[in-house]
Parts: sequence; C-alpha cells; structure tokens
Amino acid sequence: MELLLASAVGILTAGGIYLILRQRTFPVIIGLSLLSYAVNLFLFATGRLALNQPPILNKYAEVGYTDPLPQALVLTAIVISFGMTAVVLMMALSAYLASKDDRIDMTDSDAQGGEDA
Amino acid sequence: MSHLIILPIVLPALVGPFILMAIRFHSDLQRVFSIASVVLLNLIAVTLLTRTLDGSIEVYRLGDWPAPFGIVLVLDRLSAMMVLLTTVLALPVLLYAIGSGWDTRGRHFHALFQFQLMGILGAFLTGDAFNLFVFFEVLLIASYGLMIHGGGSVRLRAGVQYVVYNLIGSSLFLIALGTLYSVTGTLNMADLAVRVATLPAEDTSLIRVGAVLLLLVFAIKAAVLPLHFWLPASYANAPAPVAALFAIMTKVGAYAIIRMYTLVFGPDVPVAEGLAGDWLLPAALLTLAAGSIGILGTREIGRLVAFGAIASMGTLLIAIALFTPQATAAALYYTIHSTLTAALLFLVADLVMERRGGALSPRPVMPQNGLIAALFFAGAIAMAGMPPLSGFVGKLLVMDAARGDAWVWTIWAVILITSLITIMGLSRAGSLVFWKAHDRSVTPPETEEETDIGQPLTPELAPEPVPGLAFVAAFALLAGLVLLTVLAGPILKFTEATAAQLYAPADYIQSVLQRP
Amino acid sequence: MILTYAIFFATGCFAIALLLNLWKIATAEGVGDRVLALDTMVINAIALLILYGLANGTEIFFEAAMIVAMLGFVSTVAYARFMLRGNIIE
Amino acid sequence: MSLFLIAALPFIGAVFPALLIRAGRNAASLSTGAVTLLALVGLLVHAPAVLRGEVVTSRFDWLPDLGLNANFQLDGLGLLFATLILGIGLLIITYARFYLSREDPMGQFYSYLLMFQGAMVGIVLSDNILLLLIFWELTSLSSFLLIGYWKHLPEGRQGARMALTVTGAGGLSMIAGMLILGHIAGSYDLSVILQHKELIQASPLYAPALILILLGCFTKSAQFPFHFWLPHAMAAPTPVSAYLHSATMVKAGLFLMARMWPVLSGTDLWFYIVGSIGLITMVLGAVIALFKDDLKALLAFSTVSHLGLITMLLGFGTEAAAVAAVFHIINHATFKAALFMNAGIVDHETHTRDIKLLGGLRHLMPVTFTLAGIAALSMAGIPPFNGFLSKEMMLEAAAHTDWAGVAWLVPALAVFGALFSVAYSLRYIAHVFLGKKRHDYPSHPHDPGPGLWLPPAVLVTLVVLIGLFPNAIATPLVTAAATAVTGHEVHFHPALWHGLTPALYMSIVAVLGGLLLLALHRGALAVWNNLPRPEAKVIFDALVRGLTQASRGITDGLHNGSLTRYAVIFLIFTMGLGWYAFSTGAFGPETHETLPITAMPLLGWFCLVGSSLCVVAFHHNRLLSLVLIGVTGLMVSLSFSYLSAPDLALTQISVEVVTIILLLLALNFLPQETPRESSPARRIRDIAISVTAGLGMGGLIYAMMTRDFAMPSISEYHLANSYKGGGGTNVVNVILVDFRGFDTFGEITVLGIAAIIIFAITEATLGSRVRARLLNRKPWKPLAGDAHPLMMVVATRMMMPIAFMVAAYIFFRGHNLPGGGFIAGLIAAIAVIMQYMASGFGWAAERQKLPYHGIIGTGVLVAAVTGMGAWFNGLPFLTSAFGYVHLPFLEEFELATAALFDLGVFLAVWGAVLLALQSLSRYAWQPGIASEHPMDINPERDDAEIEQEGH
Amino acid sequence: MSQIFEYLIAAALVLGGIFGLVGSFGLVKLNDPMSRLHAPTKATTLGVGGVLIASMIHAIASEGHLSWHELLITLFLFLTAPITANFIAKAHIHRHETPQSLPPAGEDGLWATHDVPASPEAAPTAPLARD
Amino acid sequence: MRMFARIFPHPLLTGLLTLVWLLLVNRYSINSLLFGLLLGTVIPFITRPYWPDRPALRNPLKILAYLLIVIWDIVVANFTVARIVLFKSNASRHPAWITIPLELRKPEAITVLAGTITLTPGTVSADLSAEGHYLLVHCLDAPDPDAVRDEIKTRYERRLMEIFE
Ligand code: NA
Ligand code: NA
Repeated sequence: MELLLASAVGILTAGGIYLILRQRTFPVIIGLSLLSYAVNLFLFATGRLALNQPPILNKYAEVGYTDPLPQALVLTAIVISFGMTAVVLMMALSAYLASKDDRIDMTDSDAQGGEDA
Repeated sequence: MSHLIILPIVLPALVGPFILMAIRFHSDLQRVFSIASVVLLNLIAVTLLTRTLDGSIEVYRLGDWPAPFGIVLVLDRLSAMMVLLTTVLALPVLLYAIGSGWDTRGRHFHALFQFQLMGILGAFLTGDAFNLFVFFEVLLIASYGLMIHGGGSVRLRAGVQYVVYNLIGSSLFLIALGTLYSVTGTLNMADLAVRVATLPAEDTSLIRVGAVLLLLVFAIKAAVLPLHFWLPASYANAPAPVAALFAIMTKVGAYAIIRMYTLVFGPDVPVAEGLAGDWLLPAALLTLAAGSIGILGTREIGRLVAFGAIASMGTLLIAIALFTPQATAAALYYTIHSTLTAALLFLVADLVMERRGGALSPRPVMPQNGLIAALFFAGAIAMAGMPPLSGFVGKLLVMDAARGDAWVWTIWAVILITSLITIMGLSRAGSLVFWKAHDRSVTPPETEEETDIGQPLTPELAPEPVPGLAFVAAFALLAGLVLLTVLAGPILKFTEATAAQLYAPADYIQSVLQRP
Repeated sequence: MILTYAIFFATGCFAIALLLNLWKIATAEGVGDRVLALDTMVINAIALLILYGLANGTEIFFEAAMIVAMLGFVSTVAYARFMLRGNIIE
Repeated sequence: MSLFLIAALPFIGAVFPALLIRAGRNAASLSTGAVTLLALVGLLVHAPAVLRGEVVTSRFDWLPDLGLNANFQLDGLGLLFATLILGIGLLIITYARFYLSREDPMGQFYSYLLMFQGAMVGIVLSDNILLLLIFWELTSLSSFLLIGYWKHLPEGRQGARMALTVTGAGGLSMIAGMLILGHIAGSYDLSVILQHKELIQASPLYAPALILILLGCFTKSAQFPFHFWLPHAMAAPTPVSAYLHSATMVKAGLFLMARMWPVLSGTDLWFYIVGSIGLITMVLGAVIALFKDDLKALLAFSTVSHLGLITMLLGFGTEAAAVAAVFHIINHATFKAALFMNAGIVDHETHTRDIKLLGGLRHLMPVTFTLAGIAALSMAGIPPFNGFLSKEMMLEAAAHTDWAGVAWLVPALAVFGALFSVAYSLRYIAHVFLGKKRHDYPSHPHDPGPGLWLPPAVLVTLVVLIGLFPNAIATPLVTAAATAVTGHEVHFHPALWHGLTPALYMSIVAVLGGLLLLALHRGALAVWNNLPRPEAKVIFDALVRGLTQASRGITDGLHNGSLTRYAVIFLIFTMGLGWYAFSTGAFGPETHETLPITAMPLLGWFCLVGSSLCVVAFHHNRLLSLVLIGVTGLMVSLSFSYLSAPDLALTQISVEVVTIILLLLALNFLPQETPRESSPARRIRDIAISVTAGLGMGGLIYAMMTRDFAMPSISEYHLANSYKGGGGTNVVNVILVDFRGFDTFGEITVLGIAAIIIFAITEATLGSRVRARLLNRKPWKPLAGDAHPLMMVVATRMMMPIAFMVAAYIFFRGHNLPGGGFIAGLIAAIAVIMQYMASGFGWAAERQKLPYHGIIGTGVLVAAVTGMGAWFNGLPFLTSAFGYVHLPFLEEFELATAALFDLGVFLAVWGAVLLALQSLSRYAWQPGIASEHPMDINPERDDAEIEQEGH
Repeated sequence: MSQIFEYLIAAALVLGGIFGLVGSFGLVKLNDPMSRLHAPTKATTLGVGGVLIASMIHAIASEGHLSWHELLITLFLFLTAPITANFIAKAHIHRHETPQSLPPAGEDGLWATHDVPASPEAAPTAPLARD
Repeated sequence: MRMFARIFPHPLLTGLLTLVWLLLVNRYSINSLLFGLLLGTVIPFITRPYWPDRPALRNPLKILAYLLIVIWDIVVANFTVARIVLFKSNASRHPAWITIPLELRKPEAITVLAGTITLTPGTVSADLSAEGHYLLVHCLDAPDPDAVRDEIKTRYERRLMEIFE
C-alpha cells in the first residue's frame, strides 16, 4: 500500500511539475493543483498509513487511531492552497484580459531604453 | 499572563477586518485607523523589545496548551528586534502610501497592509514550525494583493510569476515540514531542537533532507541565488510603498534561516553537518555579485533598486552563512540597515517614476529634482556601503566578522569589488536621472507610453495625495539610517547580545518546553 | 459468510465499473462523454464508499458519500453549463 | 575647541548655505566663510601646543566592538594639513562668491564645499584608520558632487563619475588594506598602529596591506596609472579645481602615505613601489602638461606631476626626502591654488581657457598677470620663490638616490621632469600674458574686482614670503609636520643658497633646458602630436562601457523574465541539494510494517494515476483537463476516505468542486486551447525534470512511511486530551479549532485575504480599459439557448435548502464527527452556487444582496474575538471553554467556544467563496445579462400573460 | 444476524453491483452519445440504490435501530440524476444536433437549446405575442 | 394566515427539510424533530426570495400513489435497460427522439414529469420546447415511438395533472 501511495505521489508530482513548466498560465495553474494534491498526500502520509482507524474517539471500544496531526495540517494546507489558487487564477485571468497574452514568461517586456549619462 | 506578545498579530488581525467591514467606503477613516494601528504596533514593539533587554525569553502558550502540543509564541531578542524593525518600517511606508496617494489607486490597500503586517509579525513571533508556514502564507497572500495593487497588465503578469514561484516554494515548505515531522514527530521548534539533537546517528538522511529543503524555502524568501529570480520583476513592478514594505519580507527569510539554523540545526548539531554554510556562503557571494551587476546593468530605476535589494541580501547572507556569533551580530545590524535602505530607495524610485518615468534615459528636469536627488544620493550611499551612513558600518562589520573564515579573501574581494560596481551603477543612474536632465540637449520623449495602471479608481472620492507627507516618509527613513549609524555602538551591543542568545539555545528551549 | 461474498462481488462490480469509466474518460471523443463518465464515476464512487463502510461496519463514510453525491451533481452541471453557455453563473 | 567639533563644524555648517540661499548669495557665502573661519580659529588655538611637539587628542567611543571610534588627534602633520584645508578653504569661499554666476545654485555649492572640507579635516585629524576611511570616502562623494556641479555639462557628469569610480575603487581597496593593517597591529587606532613598525613589516600580510593601502593613495593622488581622472575633474568650477584638485583632496593620498610613513616605509617594497610610481608620475605629468592648450588641463597635469614629485620623495624613505615632501606640500598648495584661481580669472574674463586663443593679457590684466607670474615662477622652481626651495630639496634627495643599483637614473629623470616643469610654467606666463595684445579674445578682458584677485593674492604673498623667509614662516610648521611624519625630531633649515650643490647644477640644467624647450614648443608639439599614445579617457570609457554592457548582458540573460526557466533552475537546484543532503546522511533499514496491496487501493491507484496522466496528456484541451482533474480530485478524496481521514475527504472534495467552478468561470474568458509550442527538446527536458522530481518525492515519502517515528509523535497527546481538554471526539477538528486553532486563525485570514484580493483585482481591471473590451466581448462559441432551464430551477428550489441543511448538519457535528466550519462553509457556498447556476448570478444577487466583505470580516472578527474571550479569564488567546447544554426540546448541544471559533471559520469561508464568485461574474456582466425571471421558459407564466393581454 | 436478513442484503448487493456494472458497461458499449446517457442515469442509480438498501437492512439487522439516512443519498440521486441527464443532453443537442435532426417542436418552433436569442439585449425576457 | 405564509413560505419544503434533518442525524427523537423543524423553518425563510410563488397541490394524497408507480417503474426500467445494454447489439437497437406535447403548465409539474421520464424505462428528457409546451425525449430503444409517448401521457402526465393542476 505504501508503495502505491508513494508512486501516486510521485506521479502526481511529476505531472504537476510538467504542467507548471508549460508556457501558458492555465496549464500552470492546473499543474499547481496537481502538485498540491501530491503535497497533500505527502503531508498526510507522514502520519503513516492506517486503514479504518479514523481519529474519531470511540467511547465504547478500545480501538486504534491513525495519527490525527498530519490530517489537521493537510486541512490547513488544502484551505490555504485553495485561496492561493483562486488568487493566482484571478490574476492570470485579469492579466490575460489586460494584455491579451496568457504566456507565463515575460521575456518581451524588459527590453527598453537606457543610455549613458 | 501578559498578552502583549500576541498583540502584534491580533491588532492588525482586528483592524484589517474592521476596515473591510465598517469603513470600506471611507478612505480617510481607513487612513486614520491604519496609521493608528501602526503607531500602536510601534509602541507595543518598543515595549516588547525593552522586555527582552535583560535576556529573558517570554513564551505565550496559545489555547493554554503546553508546548510542544499547542502553538507557542516566543519573544526573545531576535524576534523582538525583527518585530520592531517591521513596525518601524511600516510607519513611514504607510505615510508614503498615503502621501503619494498610492493607497487609493486600488481597493483594500489598508486592509491588506494590516494583514501583511500580521503575517510578518506572526512569522517573527511564532515558535512553531507549521505555524511559521501559516504566517508565511498570510504574509505571502497579503503581498500578492499588495503587489498587484492598482492593477495593470505588466504588474498583473509579474504578479502571476511571483505567485506561481512562491506557490512552488510553499509546496516545498510543506514537504520539508512533513519530512521533519515524519522523523521527529513534532512541530514545535524548541522541541525539534531537542529531538534533532538526540536523533540516532544511524538514520539521519531524512532529517537532513527536511533540513535542507527548509533552508531552501527560506532561501527563496531571502532571494539567495539561484532562487532569487522571483524578486526583480516582482519588486520593480510592485507599487513603491509595497516594494518598500517588501524590504522586510526578504528579511523574513533571513530571520528564519538564522532561527532554524541556530536553534534546531545549529553549527554544533552533527545531523546538520554541512547543510547550510557549505553552499550558502558561495551562493550568498554569487547573490551579491548578481545584485550589483544588476544595478549596473539595469535600464529602469525600479529594477535598479530591486537588484540593490538582492545585493544587500547577498551581503547579509554572507554574514549569516558564517554562522558565528560575531558574524550573526553583524548580520543583524546589516538587516536593519538594508531594510531601511531598500525601503528608502524604493520610495525615491517612486518619486522619480511618478515625475519622469522610471526609464534610465534622459528626460527633462522634473519637479523637486534637487530634493529627490538628495534623497537618492543618500540612499545610494547607504546601499553602496559608502560612509557616512550605516551601510559602511555594516560592511565593515561583515568583513571584520569574516576574518576568521577560510573564505575571508574571497569574501572581502567580492564585497569590495561589488561595492565598486554598485557605486558605478548608482552614480550612472543618478547622473542620468538627476543631472542629465539639466542638459539642454534633452527634450521630452515624443510619446509617453500610455499606461492603465495606478490611477485612482474613483477620483472624485479618493482623498488627495499629500506630497509633503511622501517626502516626510522618505526623510524619516533616512533619519532612521542616520540614527542607525550614530547609535551603531549600542545597537551592535544589542545584536551581539542577540547573537549570543541565539548561539546558546538552551535558554530558549528550556523556556518553551518547561511546563507553566 | 454469504454477506462477505456479496460485498466482495458488489465491490468488484463497482470497481470494474470505475475502471470502465476511467477507460471512457481516457478514450472518449468529446468533453460531453467524459463529463458523463465522470458523473457515472461519482455515482460508482458513492457505491464503493457505502460498500466500504458496510464491510467495515462503520458509518463514517456516509457523509462522504452524501457530499460526493451533492457535489458530483454540481460539478456535472457546471461542466455542462460551460459547454452550453460558457458562463456558468450568468 | 575640541577636535571632534573642528571636524564636525563644516558638516554642521553645510546646512546653512542650503537654507540661507534664499536670503541671498552673500548670506550663503558669509555663513560658509564664518563656519570655516571658526573651525580655523579653533584649530589655530591648538597650534602653539602642537608646534611645541604636543599631540592634542579627542576621543569618543562610537563602535568599540568593531574598533571604529571617533578618535581624533592633532599633531604637526595634521596641523599642517588642517591649516591648509581651512585656510585655503577660506580663500576659495571668498573667490567662489565672485566666480559663480547668478544661474549657479550657490547654496548647493557651498554645502558641498563644506562637506568636502569637513571630510578633509576629518581625514587629517583621524586617529582611527576606520574613521579615516569614512572621511576618505566622504571626500570622494563630496568631490563627486562638486565635479558634477555643472550638471548640464556632459564633461562634468562624466568627470564626476570617473573620479568617483577611480577614487572609489582605491578607497575600497584601502578598506581591505586598513582592515589587514588593523588586524596585524591589533587595533585600528593610528597612535597604536604607528608604534608597531616591526610587527607590521614582519607580517606576511604586510605586502598585501601595503599594496591595498597604496592603491587608495595612488588613486586619490592621481598617481600613474590612475592619473587620468584628474584632468577630467577639471570640468568642475575653477574654485573646486583650485581647492580639491590642487591644494587638498589630491593631497589626501600624500597625507596618508606621510601618515603611515613611520610604519610602512623603509622597505624595498615601499621604495620601489612608491618611489618609482612617484617618479614616473612626476615625469609623465610634466611632459603632458607642456602640451596641453587648456589652461586648466595644463595646471591639472602639472598637479599630477607635482603630486608624483611628493610621492617620490615619500617613497625614498629617507628623512630628508620626507622633510622635502612635507615642505613641497605647502609650497605646491600655495602656488598651485593661486594659479588655478588665476586661470579661473582668465577664463572668467576672456571666456576661454584655450591658450592658443590667448596671449598679451598682461596689457589688459596687469594684476592678474603679476599674480600669475609669481606663482608660475615658483612652480618652475625659480628663486626666490618657495617652489625653488622645495624643488632644490627634491633634486638634492634625488641626487642621492640609487635605483636598483643605477645611480644616475633617478637624478636624471628628476632633472628631466623639472625641465618640463620649467617649460610649462613659463609657457603659462609666456603664451597667456606675454606677447602682443590680441584683438580676437572671445570677450573683452580686464582685471576683475578684488573679490576674485585677492584670494590668489594672499597665496602669492605666501609664495613670496616663504621663499624669502622660509625659516620664519615655514620652519615651525614643517618641522612639526616632518617630525610627525618621520616619528623623530627633525631639523629643517631651508635656505635659498646652499652653496654649489649637485641640486643647484641640476636646477640650472632644468631651467635652461626648460627655456630651450619652450622656445622649441611648436616643434615639440608637432612631435608630441605624432607620438602614438593611449588616451586614458577612451580606455576608461571603453572599460566602463564594456563593464556596463557585460552587466546588462548578464542581468538580462539571467533575469530574462522566463518563469519557466526560473522554475527549472529552482527545481534542479532543490533536487540536487536534496540528494546531497540525503546521500551524506545515514539511512537505516525499514522499521515500519507496510500494509498489503489489495484490490481496492490498487483500483484507486489506477484511477488516480490514470486520471492525472490524462490531465497531462490532454492538457491542451483546457475544458477537458478540468474534467480530468475533477476525477483526480475525486480519487484523492476517496484515498483520504479509505485511509482513515474522513475530514480530509470531505474537505478535499468540497474544495475540489469550488476550485473547478472558479476555473470554469475563468476559462470562459481564456483561450479554450493551449497551443503546442514547446520544442521536443524542451519537452524532453521538462519530462526529465518532472520525472526526477516525482521519483524524489515518491522515494522520500516511501522512505518515511516505511520507518517509524524516531520519537513518539506529539499527536499522542492530542488523542489523549482531545476529549478531556478540548471537549470533542473528532481529534482532527479539536486540533484545528483548539490545539492548533492559531493555525486555523491564520488560515481563514488567508482565505479572507484571497477573496478581497480577487475583489480588488476585479475593481482595478474593471476600472481600466479592459472594461470596454469585456463589454464588447463575443462568446468564443455560439451559445445555446435557454440559459436558465426550467428543470434546474425547480430542482434547485429543493436542493439549495437541503444543501443548507447539510451544511448546518456538518457544522454542528464537526467537533465530534467529521465535519466542521470549513466544510460547512464550502457546502453552504455550493448551495448558493447552485442557485447562481440555476437562475443566474444577477437574478439571485438582486434578491439577496449578501454583504460578502462583511461576511468575511465578521468571520475573522468572530474568530479573533472568540480567541480574545479567554483573556477575560486570564488565559491565553484561543483558550477554549466548553460544556454540554441541554436546551429543552432540542438536541443536546456541546456549547464550546471552539464552536464559536468554528462559526468564524464558517463565515470566512462562505464569504470568501461568494466574493470570489461575485468578482468573476462581474467580468461577465453585459447589459441585459441578468434575467428578469428565475427561468427562461415557464409556460404557466407565459399563458398567464397572454391571458392578461387578451383582456 | 438472522439468515433472512443476510440473504436480503446479499441479494440487494448483488443486484446493485450488477446494475452498477451494467450502467458503466453501457457507457462503453453503446455507440451513440444520447444512448450512452441512458445507462448511468438509470442503471447506476439503481446500482447505488441496491447498495444503499443493503446498507439500511444491515443497520437494522446488526444494530437493531432504524438507519434511514441512506435514503438521503437516494433522494439526492433521484433529485439530481434527471437534471444531470437533462444538462448533458442539452450539451449534446447544442453541440451535435441541429433543429433539422430533431423532431419538430410543434408550434413552439424550436427546442429551447436551439432557441438562441439574437443578442444579449434581446434576452428571452418578454414572450412574443401570439394570436 | 398571511403570517403563517410568511413564516412557512413552503410548508411542504419545511416538512421535507425536517425529514432530511432526521435522516441526517439518523436519530428519531422528539428533540431532533424539533430542531429539524426549527432549521426547516429558518432555511426556507431565508431562501424564500428564490422561490417566490407558492405552487398549490390540488391533490397531495395522490403523490404517494404516483411515487409507488414510479419506483416500480424504475426497477422495471433498470431491468429493461440492462437487457438492452447487455444483450442487444447496437445495430438492432432503435434509438429515437420523440416529442411529447405537454398539458402540464406548472414548472414543478413539468419537472416532475421530466424527472420521471428520465428515471424510467429507456427514456431521457432531453429538452423543452422554446415555449415550454413540448418535451423532447430520447428513447434508448423504441421500435414504436408513439406507444412510448402515449404511455408517458397516460401513465404519468395524467396523474400529475391530477396532483398539480
Ligand atoms: Na472538522
Ligand atoms: Na483549550
């Protein structure tokens, strides 16, 4: 099972990074989403894997619980990355509307003037 | 139980939403509340600093949970100093934003400004690694908003780059924290220190990966080459007061490096052997080089200052990378200096850009040329590390601290040669902007390219800019630099005491982990 | 005993169903079919969640199933609306 | 007067002229003069004591930990220089008042001048070499301002930058030198350093220290090969040239060599570097000076030459030479400053400095001529003027100097230099003042008012007086100074006649040769002009331009705006360092038992991996990639569910849907396809990087999952105390709202900020020209009819309330079972989204204007205030209280402050999502977009209307 | 647990599983887009329904209390499935059908999806008057 | 009465929501009922603007009968569809579009009809006509489309007419 999760994290990471390295804003944002899945799973897995042991305290029986802390951390991370994604999406959209260009690189915009004194 | 420690976080966290909710449509009231909040923060910061002077460390246990199980805030000399530096910077920057009218060129400047402060101050105060991540995110997202304040296509595109780069960085932060947690089972920084120190020697690879990834995350913030690429475009395209405030953001990275690599992965911790200094020092040297070369090579005054900020981070990181108490003391002094300097120059750059555009090409004389030139001259002196301002003192301190290091000659050579390049670049820029304007051959450019940025959205409602206030703000920063120079002795005493506290982390650890 | 086999059988059915959906998503012609496959996938996933809860004797997955059901609807409608009108909340 | 004050006075005084200039030029100059005079008087008060051999000191601890202290001392050398600086300064101030025209900003000028003056005084009074460095660099800075004073002249701007670059570079190398020196001596205090000659000269660091310090001196004092900046600094107003570039600043290097003479001189290294450079400079400067037609250039190169002369003397390392050097410093200052002022008068009156256009001025400007004549004769070394005295001493010293075993070399070159010196000095007289009166002067010259000629006259008087009565006037000062330089008592008895010494013969040869050379000037000039010689400025400019261009190339090349490249560098660097860190550590065997791979997770793995690979493979079709990422999100959520993380599953899926909705809203305005534009090579590179990153990340997490915690996790405490101390059985939720509630507080702040940023961007964009573009936007594809289908609207009337119900349920149970404020907030938001999708944003918003900002603000405030509530019990922020409350007829409630905090979370999340949606829908707004009715087709309504119309 | 309950549950599960599989199989097998739409909207619904019924019976049988909340999911699915199908069908009509390829819509002229207003200003807010 | 209408804009919805709450908490006590009723009152009150009109049901009791028929049909439909999917080749299947003229006028009624059609044998409600007087239905396999139309009209629409109009 650990192998499955680790390889899934790896593939999500690879896919995310490949898309992040694309040249248009939209695939980059998709790539960031994929990467954030990978990171969330990664962070979650640092508590080790457990089946059927949700950290909901059982008053009636002695049962095992999986590590709740990484779950709480991932929750925070999910929320934050949601906010970030929304912002970058809006920025990318507005940048596109303002410049009619959705390239992520700005290689064109830095070549101007400058002379000797 | 003193709640003063948490006020630097809670106060802006209250004022921000209040501005959003209650006085969203009252620019004047927003200004009043924003200034009041920052003034109050300054008072709090001064009080906090005085409480650390005797070397005591205060711990604030959130939710009344004992460390390491809950989150703690820790006030020691370093955090107190950084808090005060932030608030001291914030006031003139805010005044400038109001004075120049920048605050009304987009929505929610003041709320975002408060949130930005909340994030920065929280990052300085927290004693929990994951909470540090959260505050990093708070300060980052506020910075995204501030960076694109006012809109405009170039700024937005630069903003997208800034955000994307930082999102990758945030992912790395989580990976690093996860790695550290998966080995040590804790998130509290003091507890991490204890556990890392007692880690079994036969299994250190993972913790080393976590440690180095964490360092990289901070290195991004601190704009260490080759992780600095986000900075020039972001800072150059950000509104000036924002860029000036960002001067402290790179210091957050520097702070975190100092904190983590003295407390948890200190020079004596075998696990962290060779993780920081080995590559950080050369990287810092290259950062300094890249920054100064940028200063000479740039075509635009905003970028010039941005590269100056990179160069000053290079110098600062050289001192940090030495990881000795003396060098760290020098680094802390230099931190104050470079923050105020970069802020001053960003404001000056804005004064220039507002009047003649930022291009380093001849334009006719602008209004208040002399006054702005004087400010630029002072800022340039500070940035180049020329006397009499604190940059020179800082440079000497850093060079002096490098004396015992094997790299001393390289460090000295790089610092001095880059100083020369910086001087050349700044004098070239100054001469072009302020002097060449007087040349009779200079005529106004035929067409000013039209921009759709930086115009007040509702001119009839927006309060007038107060140009005098803008100058007051710039001069206040300059005065700060003068004070930093004149009071170099006592301030250095303080940073030395701070460094001493950092390199003897037992106190910190004990204060945090003891049961109340 | 028979229950175990039944659960196993049903799980297997829905698992294969899920794979078929995935196959459709990977190979379909247009977006429409894929949205349909996604919608089916969501429903199959609900079944799997319930089955998993059944096998483990826990109701902890009920909420997940319910919310998946609700959200699957919303996202399918959103995709379809996008194809129809571009603006999904005009 | 305290030395500290003497050094500070000019700086303090620098404020006055800038402020007083509104009161008039006289006020500005008077205040400047008064400050200078005050400092001079303060200085001279100490003169008797110093001349007696005492050393006046003044100490002030500034940065004791660095060894940088404001320590000042005044000895003979300092007195000599300080007197020169302040005395000549006074004259220059007077002169400048009349020299500058009305258009020149005189307040600025005097401010700069005073700053410079203070810096110079600081240099010569410093008893701390770090302090000295500060003043040293300050002279560079203030001279930069002074040279560039006439901003409109390109020569001024370029000359200023050149001077700053050269002297700045020297200053920087001197910093290193001084730091080394201080390191060797163990102190940065001069008085200490000067006592450690043996220690210093024996140190292996002596050579680098010496060379670095000398670099500073040579650049400042325009020694070969750094001499070229000085002539270009002549673009400055003449008072500046007279002050900085003859009398004072250029002597700073000499001063420092003299200052350090006791500890640095006397070695071979010193002799060969300093002596040789001085010699070369002296000769070279003299030769070039002769062929300059610009008055100031002539004087500039003559200055170079004389500075070389003094350097050479200091380099000889003998006491006699040192004394001669000190004496010549005084003499040169007097006659050269006078000559510069004189040249300024000529320029001022004739409007030219070109010697070829001049001649015969003695008829029109007798006073000027007289002053020029005496000063130039002194410069030429003609008795009975002071220049003669020191030149004799120089020749005497040269005559006894043996260079690497060659006895004749130094004397011969010294005579050669002196010969040229005579020639250019006399040329200054002959070609400017003598000869026939011309009729083609650019202006009508006549003697200026006394304001301009009195200052040089004072200096010329000194030239004469020192020449005639050296012992009465110069000896005490020179003795004191030379004693300070050499470190022991010096006896100095200058006289016009020493008998038939070698120096006298050499002098005679020089004078006669000089006269001859002048006579042959035209021919010599022709030869000179045909000589190939490097033009320093061209080389320097090329260097600077090259450096600038290289910098630009590097900078633009590095920071080319390509985020993808930045990211690639970032990733490679990170992976490299990560691998380094991993491979240099120890890696033990697996300790944690793994779970078996069963069918269910394998299936999930297939779906997850398959869908994410599809996302990548089909990413060019943007809508499709959104559908596919929906699958991925669903699978991630199921994975969480399967792996005992129900809260995560709920959160993941809800966030997923809202994200997709936002992405769809945005995609409406974006291109529908991503073009294929990456080259195959680039794709391969990207694949390599991403696969490596994936392997790294997967490997890392696998390594972690297969190992136990090295120490017990703190979460054991959370499990143990969740119910007891936090009042909830859902440990994750208790961690979120209690143990780590502060994280959550930060997190909702992030979300709130995100929403207001989105709002702010919308405002900014709609406030710009983009608005018109949006209003005239055409859909990217033909639209379907029936925007608000009847079935959807009707279903929503049920679904939305049910969704709210579910949200309430999720909210209330969160503390004990999976759920909580965050998920509830998202579900509530989705409920509203359903309504928006059914009848349109406009229709819905018209019916219920939700104050989005207020909701977010309330949320954050509720959370904060809840946290602060604990303060009233004297407990820290976010300390929770809880208890179970039975309200009659209602469910048993756990009333926890944490629930209130969670309410804040709920509101912030809900508001944030809605504000984001609102912002996006504002982009889509076009006239008439908001429908009047909830659904487009409604037969009931239509029929009713038709019926009404029928009536 | 009594045998009868067990058989009931097993039957519901097997039935549900088969229907679920058939639905997804239909999605792959059927060759025209509109036909594919049938499979999931019905078969899958009942598939899940079967599982839910099984779960409900199981709760009654094992814990002895009435657990009806699976009904809620059924309710959701029954409420939403027609809407989903309607939207997907509309999307298909919009993209792949023309007014000519569909049966006539009687006196209404066009099917709603094809009834595109000329411009946003002329959005279908006011009905056309008819005799 | 008006007061009642303001507080309970849709009493049936209130009932439904209360039921939903009971199902959610999965606990059938008076406390839960009361709390569900509370939420079931508050939520429709808040969402009232989105459902402005109050459709009156003429014959609510017939709903139950209708429901039973539909559920039965759904079960049957599933077997039918399963047979078609599994055993009928694509070539021998006769998919068809059919137009169903509507007598129903109320949106709620039309929705229920369309929903029923979708959930029952081999038919999917695809679209409504421009004025809402016809329903476009797709049949998975309809050798005789007219029969399908007639059955829908008689089996479902007639009953709905009784309930709604
Ligand atoms: Na929760
Ligand atoms: Na608590």
